[in-house]
Amino acid sequence: GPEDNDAKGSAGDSTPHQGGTLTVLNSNPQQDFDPARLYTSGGGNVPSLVFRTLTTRNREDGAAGAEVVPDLATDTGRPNKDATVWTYTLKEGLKYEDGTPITSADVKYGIERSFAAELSGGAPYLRDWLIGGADYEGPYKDKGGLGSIETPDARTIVFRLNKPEGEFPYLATQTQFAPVPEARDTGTKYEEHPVSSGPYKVVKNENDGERLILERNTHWSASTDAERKAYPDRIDVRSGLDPAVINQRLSASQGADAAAVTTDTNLGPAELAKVTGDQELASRVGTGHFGYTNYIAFNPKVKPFDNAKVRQAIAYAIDRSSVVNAAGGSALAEAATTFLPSQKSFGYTPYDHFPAGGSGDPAKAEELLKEAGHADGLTVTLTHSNAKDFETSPELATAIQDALKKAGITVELEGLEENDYSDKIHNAGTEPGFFLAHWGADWPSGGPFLAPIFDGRQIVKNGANFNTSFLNDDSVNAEIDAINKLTDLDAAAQRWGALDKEIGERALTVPLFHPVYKRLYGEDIKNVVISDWTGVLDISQVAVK
Amino acid sequence: MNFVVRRTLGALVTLLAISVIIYVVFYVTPGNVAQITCGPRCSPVQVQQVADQLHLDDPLYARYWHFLEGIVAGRDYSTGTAVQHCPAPCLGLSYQSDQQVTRLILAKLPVSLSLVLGAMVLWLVLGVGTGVLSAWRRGRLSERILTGVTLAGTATPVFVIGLILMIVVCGELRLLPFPQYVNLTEDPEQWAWNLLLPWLSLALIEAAAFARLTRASMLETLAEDHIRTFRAYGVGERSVVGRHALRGAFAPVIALNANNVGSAVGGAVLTETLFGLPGIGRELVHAVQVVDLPVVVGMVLVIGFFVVVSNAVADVLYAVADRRVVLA
Amino acid sequence: MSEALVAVDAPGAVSAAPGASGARRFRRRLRTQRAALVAAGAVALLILVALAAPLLTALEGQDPTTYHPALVDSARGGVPIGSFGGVSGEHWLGVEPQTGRDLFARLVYGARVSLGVALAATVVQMLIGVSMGLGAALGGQWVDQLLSRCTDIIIAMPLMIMALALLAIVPSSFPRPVLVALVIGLIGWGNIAKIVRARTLTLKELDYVAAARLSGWGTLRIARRELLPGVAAPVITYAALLVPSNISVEAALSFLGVGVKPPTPSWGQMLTSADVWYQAAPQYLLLPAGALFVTVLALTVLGDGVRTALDPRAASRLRVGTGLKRESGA
Amino acid sequence: MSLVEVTGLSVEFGDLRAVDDLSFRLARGGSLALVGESGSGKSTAAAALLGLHRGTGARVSGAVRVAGVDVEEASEEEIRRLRGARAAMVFQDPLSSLDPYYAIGDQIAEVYRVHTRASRRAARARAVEVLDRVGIPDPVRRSRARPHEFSGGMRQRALIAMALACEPGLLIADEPTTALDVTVQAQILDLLHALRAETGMGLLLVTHDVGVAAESAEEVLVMRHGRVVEHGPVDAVLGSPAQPYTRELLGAVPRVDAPRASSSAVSEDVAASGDVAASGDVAASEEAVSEKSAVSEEVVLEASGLSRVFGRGRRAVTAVDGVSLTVRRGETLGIVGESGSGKTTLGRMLVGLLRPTAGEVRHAGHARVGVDPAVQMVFQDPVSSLNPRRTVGESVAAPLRARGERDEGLIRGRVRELLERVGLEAAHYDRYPHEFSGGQRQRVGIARALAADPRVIVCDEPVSALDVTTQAQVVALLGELQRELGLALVFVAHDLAVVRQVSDRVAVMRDGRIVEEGPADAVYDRPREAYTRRLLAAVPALDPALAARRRVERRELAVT
Ligand SMILES: Nc1ncnc2c1ncn2[C@@H]1O[C@H](COP(=O)(O)OP(=O)(O)OP(=O)(O)O)[C@@H](O)[C@H]1O
Ligand SMILES: Nc1ncnc2c1ncn2[C@@H]1O[C@H](COP(=O)(O)OP(=O)(O)OP(=O)(O)O)[C@@H](O)[C@H]1O
Ligand SMILES: [Mg+2]
Ligand SMILES: [Mg+2]
Repeated sequence: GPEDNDAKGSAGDSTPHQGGTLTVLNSNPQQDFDPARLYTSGGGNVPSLVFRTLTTRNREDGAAGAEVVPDLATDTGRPNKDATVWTYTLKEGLKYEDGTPITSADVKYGIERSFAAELSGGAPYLRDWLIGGADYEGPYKDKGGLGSIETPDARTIVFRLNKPEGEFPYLATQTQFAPVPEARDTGTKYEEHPVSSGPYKVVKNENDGERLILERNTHWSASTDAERKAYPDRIDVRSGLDPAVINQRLSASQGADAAAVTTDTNLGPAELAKVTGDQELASRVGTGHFGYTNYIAFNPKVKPFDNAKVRQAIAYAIDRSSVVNAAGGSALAEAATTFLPSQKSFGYTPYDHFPAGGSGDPAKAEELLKEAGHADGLTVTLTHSNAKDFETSPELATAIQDALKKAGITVELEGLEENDYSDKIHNAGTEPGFFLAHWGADWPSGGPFLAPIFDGRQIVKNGANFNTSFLNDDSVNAEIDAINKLTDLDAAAQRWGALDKEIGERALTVPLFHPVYKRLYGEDIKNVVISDWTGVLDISQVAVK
Repeated sequence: MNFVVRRTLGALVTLLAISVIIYVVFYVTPGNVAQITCGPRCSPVQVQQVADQLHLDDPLYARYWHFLEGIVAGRDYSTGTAVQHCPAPCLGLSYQSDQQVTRLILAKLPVSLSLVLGAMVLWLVLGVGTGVLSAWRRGRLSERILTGVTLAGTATPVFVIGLILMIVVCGELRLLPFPQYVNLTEDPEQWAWNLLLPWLSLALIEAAAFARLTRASMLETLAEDHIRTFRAYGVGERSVVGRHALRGAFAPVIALNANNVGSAVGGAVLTETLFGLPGIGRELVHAVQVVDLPVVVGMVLVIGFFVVVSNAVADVLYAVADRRVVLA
Repeated sequence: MSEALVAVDAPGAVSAAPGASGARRFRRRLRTQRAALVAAGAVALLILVALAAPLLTALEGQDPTTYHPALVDSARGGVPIGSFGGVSGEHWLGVEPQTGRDLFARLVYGARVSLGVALAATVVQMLIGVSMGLGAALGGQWVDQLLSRCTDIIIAMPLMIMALALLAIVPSSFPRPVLVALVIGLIGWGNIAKIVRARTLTLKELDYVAAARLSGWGTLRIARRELLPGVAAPVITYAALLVPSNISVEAALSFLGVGVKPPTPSWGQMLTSADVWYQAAPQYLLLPAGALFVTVLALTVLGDGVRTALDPRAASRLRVGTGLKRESGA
Repeated sequence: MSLVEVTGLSVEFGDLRAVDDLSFRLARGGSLALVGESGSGKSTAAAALLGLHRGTGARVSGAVRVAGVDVEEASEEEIRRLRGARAAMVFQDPLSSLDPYYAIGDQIAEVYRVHTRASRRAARARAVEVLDRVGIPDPVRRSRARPHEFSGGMRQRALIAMALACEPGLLIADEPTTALDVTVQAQILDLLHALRAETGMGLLLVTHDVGVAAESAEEVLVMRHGRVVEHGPVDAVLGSPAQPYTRELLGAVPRVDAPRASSSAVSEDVAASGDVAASGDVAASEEAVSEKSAVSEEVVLEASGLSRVFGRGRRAVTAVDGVSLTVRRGETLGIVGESGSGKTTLGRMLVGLLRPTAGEVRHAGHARVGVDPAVQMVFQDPVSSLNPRRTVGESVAAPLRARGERDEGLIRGRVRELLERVGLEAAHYDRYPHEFSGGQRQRVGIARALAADPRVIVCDEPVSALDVTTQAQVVALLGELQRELGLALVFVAHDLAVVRQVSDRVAVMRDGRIVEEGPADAVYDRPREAYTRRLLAAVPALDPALAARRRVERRELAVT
């Protein structure tokens, strides 16, 4: 998804034990704690302690963690031949925090809720894929329910899709697939105390998710859940903290902070400079890779970016070492020449169509500009945001500005306030010609990475549009459809990689870097697991004793 | 009495004007509220549903009118499954969290009040103390140093002071815990310990102004005739400075203090953000970022209320404290 | 910042008018204050540095925007390579972390923006504040009510909201430093208006204003010729305190993204991005902080000097009787 | 041993020798008045007695012994014990000399406690006692009031009460009555007299008013430029002054009991003295006075039923209540009355600076609202009536510019002319007010009024802020101008003697009403109203014997 990032690490030492309190220090509050409203990758971190879903991500280190595994369901889903009908069977003995059994109707109801306007916020896939999803207004307005989800019995649930989707098991990891008992649904108030199906239940939710206290859900049974370890007895989530403060606290690791982790705060460049010089601290840094790319986007409808040569010239002129430094240095960013992230699950296929080397090739760029008829140089405007995120922020923009200057391109910067920025770049009518952008994976596959950006049928004229280059190429569209039919995910990954390489030749984007997550954790933290799915330390695996 | 009535009416007008300005300002502020509220990847249809639900397409005056109605009479809102009543001084529901703004404010107010009031005590003590000392020791080295230190406070933005204080005091010296808000009613001792650093960072910024004001008006008072009277009657220097000069310097300090509530709230925004204190200031910043109009209006009104009230109180106190004002 | 001056100046200075001003005497009194002179020198020097920024950087052979990726350690978050943050013959004060831009160049160019914006903003604040204050004090009851309410509103509105709103309304092609100065000026005049109003109300009761009216002068002329000079004293002194506070506000606006456009440096911007570098690259923080401190100190001391020089009573601390019957209060 | 022994006292402020080789003694129970014009060093000398110059940068030499303490040599502690306990000082300005924030009783109690270690309670009781002693009614309640709740006279009494608290042997009173009007002044002087008779304390009185000195002291010491001019028993010095300066000083004192035509004897004395400016003016005024017979019948200013109410509702104060008057061309109308009787309010309505609540003002027969350059005003306070930030030339030029005059040369020429006309120098154009003395500033004010070519000038206490010599000069100037220009004057003052000196007709105001009006001599010599008689009796007399008689009279009048 566009705004999604969570993070990860290496090894934990001695054997983990049950008990203790795990503290989570976060900057963003868990504001929408309603499963219908959450937009998570793989069920999220804190949410996945409370909400179990039909499938979930494999809780293992590295590449293995990018796999999808069963959760509430007995398997990852049984497709029909063309992958348009998916059937799941719930495990036996599943219970909510109050001891009542979890039924397939509850899963259906949970999904239906996510269609209600009151509970907006989730990913668009259900609406796009389920038959009738585009018009369904949710259970509050439409009591009839969504016909494309069937629950023939209390343990079986069947989804009927309007097109083949081999990656449906990935989608079923999202919190919308968590069961919600209709009788306990309180609409917009549900987030204050959602009914737990996971190992922990909410005992306190202060200030709209700013402080969450989770304690063991005694009705959860490890025998039905192979993924979550649930070592700590209690989890104390404190959010709304300044990132610098979080890192200070983790590095000091005093008192309760010794058993603390963060799921959303990276080490900043300045802190990294300090950490790398300190053995003890360095041993408490978890490194992870989330499928994420930061890039320059062009709108070919805007001059002079309609000219591929101009776009290529810019690609050649980019000084990736400056860009990487601006993003926090080589420890926090890996220079990228491919649009797809560099993990196997995405189908990573290396390519560098416009080799710029480490610090750019201004000569080649000038040559191309001359060919494009801009021998006397060129003045362009680069749109960026004023967010303090080292992604689309002024630091990156000025690095690019400086590099292009060497190729005779004068860059004027247009820095916009965050909302304004996201409004502008995602509106087909106002989209600028040349801007900074980023994209993150909803799940570790090429599908949700390439389709929203390059599928011509996903161009949205009157709403949020992510196909910012307005690419609508029949061959690309056809290949996307073909890959979606595959239920063999490895085979699909290979073809996504090939598609990425092919689209790359059009110079519609200039990939800049893939971020690396570096996150501190407290001294008492054990059993550190960081998967390539989330890139962050998995708190369902962590032990504090 | 007449004064009180006039002042109250004036304050009400001021607050109303502020709310209108905020409405208009947010009307022209870019940012598609429905899209932001709905989520980045909502379809146009969903976005429209959200817009309808929040009455975003109603004309501005209609929305403002409903807002006023809510304050006077309360409003009802649908939670989807039921109807929720938001009682009389209803400032609406947050677009983002669906919480009642009134409750949201009530939940966050203690934090901000703890912060600002505590810091106020500190900056008064620091500022007035420094001011008295430097007026007394005028021209000496100790005064120069004191002045330098307090000025360093004004010269440095609060986030810089706060962060460095925290790194040094909590991180390296480990003298204090990293601040996190503890309810006063739960554990007063922890409340104070945890707020000590935020208080200090906020107070350091304001203290300089008070030090300078106190010093100036102390010098002013020390030059006045009645000080001469007490000296000529053999009253000791301590009593002259501590009782008479300080008392005389007090009125402008009160006035400044009230006028500074506004800027202290500004400082509180940054302090709360830095120290992660769940107060009004930080919530307001967030609400502005996500264009959560009801929350913004509510909180700006609450802040405005405190500023207006404290200014009114300052006027009264100033007149009461400096009897000469009334007299002359 | 302080309303110090309302209070400090209001009761005394007016009645103690003997020798209150007179440019000559004022200058003489100012001259007797060594600290104020040093401060005035420092302020002049700062302004000179700001004006001569291109010259100074040319002398060093650097500019404030060029990246030097080779001068920072990419693996360690981009911390400058070398001692004291990369100080060398080429980079006199070292380089900025992450980008490797020259710190000396950024500091002197930053002076331009910070001082320029702060001074311009102060001028705007004074213009609006003085007009509003004079208007309120001299207009009828209704005008006073209206203008005083406006002042209340501007004081009660959180700065940030106004700043974001103004940013949003103005197209981004509008020259940024001007915009920032305007934004600060437009939201920061409340206290000046209050000071001027209070002061004018005091002054207008004085006999010399009555005398001017008897001469047949109109309100505008009286305001300009008789009242403004008297109001100017506290306003000028207050302005000396406003300049540093405006520099901080510019920093806060940079923090909100309303500041000057990158890559143009300002001290405020440097501070906001430098605070986290306090441990890894201290000079990055200390340079702008030090520059700001010197500026604030110089301006405050100068303001203090001006105030003392404007106060005729400063000359004798303990007066023993005076032949004049003093009109009580004011 | 004397109570006070001053030998060769000099006090220097930088280059200025404010007190120069001053010597005198004061016996226990004795009383001495230091007299002299403003700036002659009286207060400086008095302050030296309590060592108040310590630590202020003033250089003090010579020997001062007070109640056995060598003020120069004593330690801080000894000085502290002297101050207030054995020698107490009453300061000039009663409003600013008390701390506005504390109850008066507490302030007195504080001083008492400093010297006696009495309990808080006892000190409060003592405060009430002394307040009662100085004649504050209902002292228990009043002791809880703060200074602003007291009238000027009460505040002066409170200061005296503070001085009495520790029963000092010496009371130093620095201009104790300058800020007060005649009736209150008389009360204070009577009080000092009574206290001295009762407690036997010594009194050192500092004043520029010879009359006050004559009323209250046995000995007089005349000072000028910091030096002693003449020193001796009061009747000797005042009765037959040996020095010309003393004579000049006495001559400048306006006499309430002498009609204005007969002031020539005084003028001659002054003329004999060395002060050219003063003598010239006074002589001129005499001429003016004697030649003045040409009061025409042309009415230039007329008021009918003028009233002015300040405030609203219960707080309303009627400052002026149905006043009617007429002023003819070339005549001077004097208005007298106690402080707060509405004189200033009336004057401001006459010139149009204040809008009357009722009634109307007619200028030369036409009803007029608002200001009119033809009716000008000279203000009481020469300090606040000139803008300290503008040159006096500019201030004087204001009416010319207002009239639309653009030609700088013409303006400058006319202003120089005016400055010279009022006895200043043309070169003073570019000076600032603070570079002038009080008298000179008042002349600037007059020049400014003249610049508008007025028919009438309302003078609101134009001389009450000035010392006697300067006062005489200004009064003379006004008379001369009136004669030359045919001006009508309205002369407002609380000093009955001055008013008598200048006025053709006199109106007596009380509580906003005119209680008596008539030709000056008639009103002064045959007052019809008891109120007028009381005012007249309060005027200090130059003759100590007469003063004693007046004191008795006053007591009788007060009873009626
Ligand atoms: N603290 C001081 N510093 C400098 N000069 C002073 C100071 N106090 C008084 N003087 C000067 O010393 C001279 C004598 O002043 P002083 O106050 O004793 O006069 P005075 O006779 O009491 O006059 P007045 O009647 O106006 O009170 C004056 O010229 C005055 O300006
Ligand atoms: N602006 C005002 N507001 C309210 N009351 C006022 C105002 N001006 C004067 N007064 C009151 O009106 C009365 C008359 O005042 P006014 O100044 O005319 O007296 P005055 O005779 O000139 O006294 P003084 O001799 O003290 O100058 C007083 O009681 C005074 O307190
Ligand atoms: Mg004196
Ligand atoms: Mg008067």
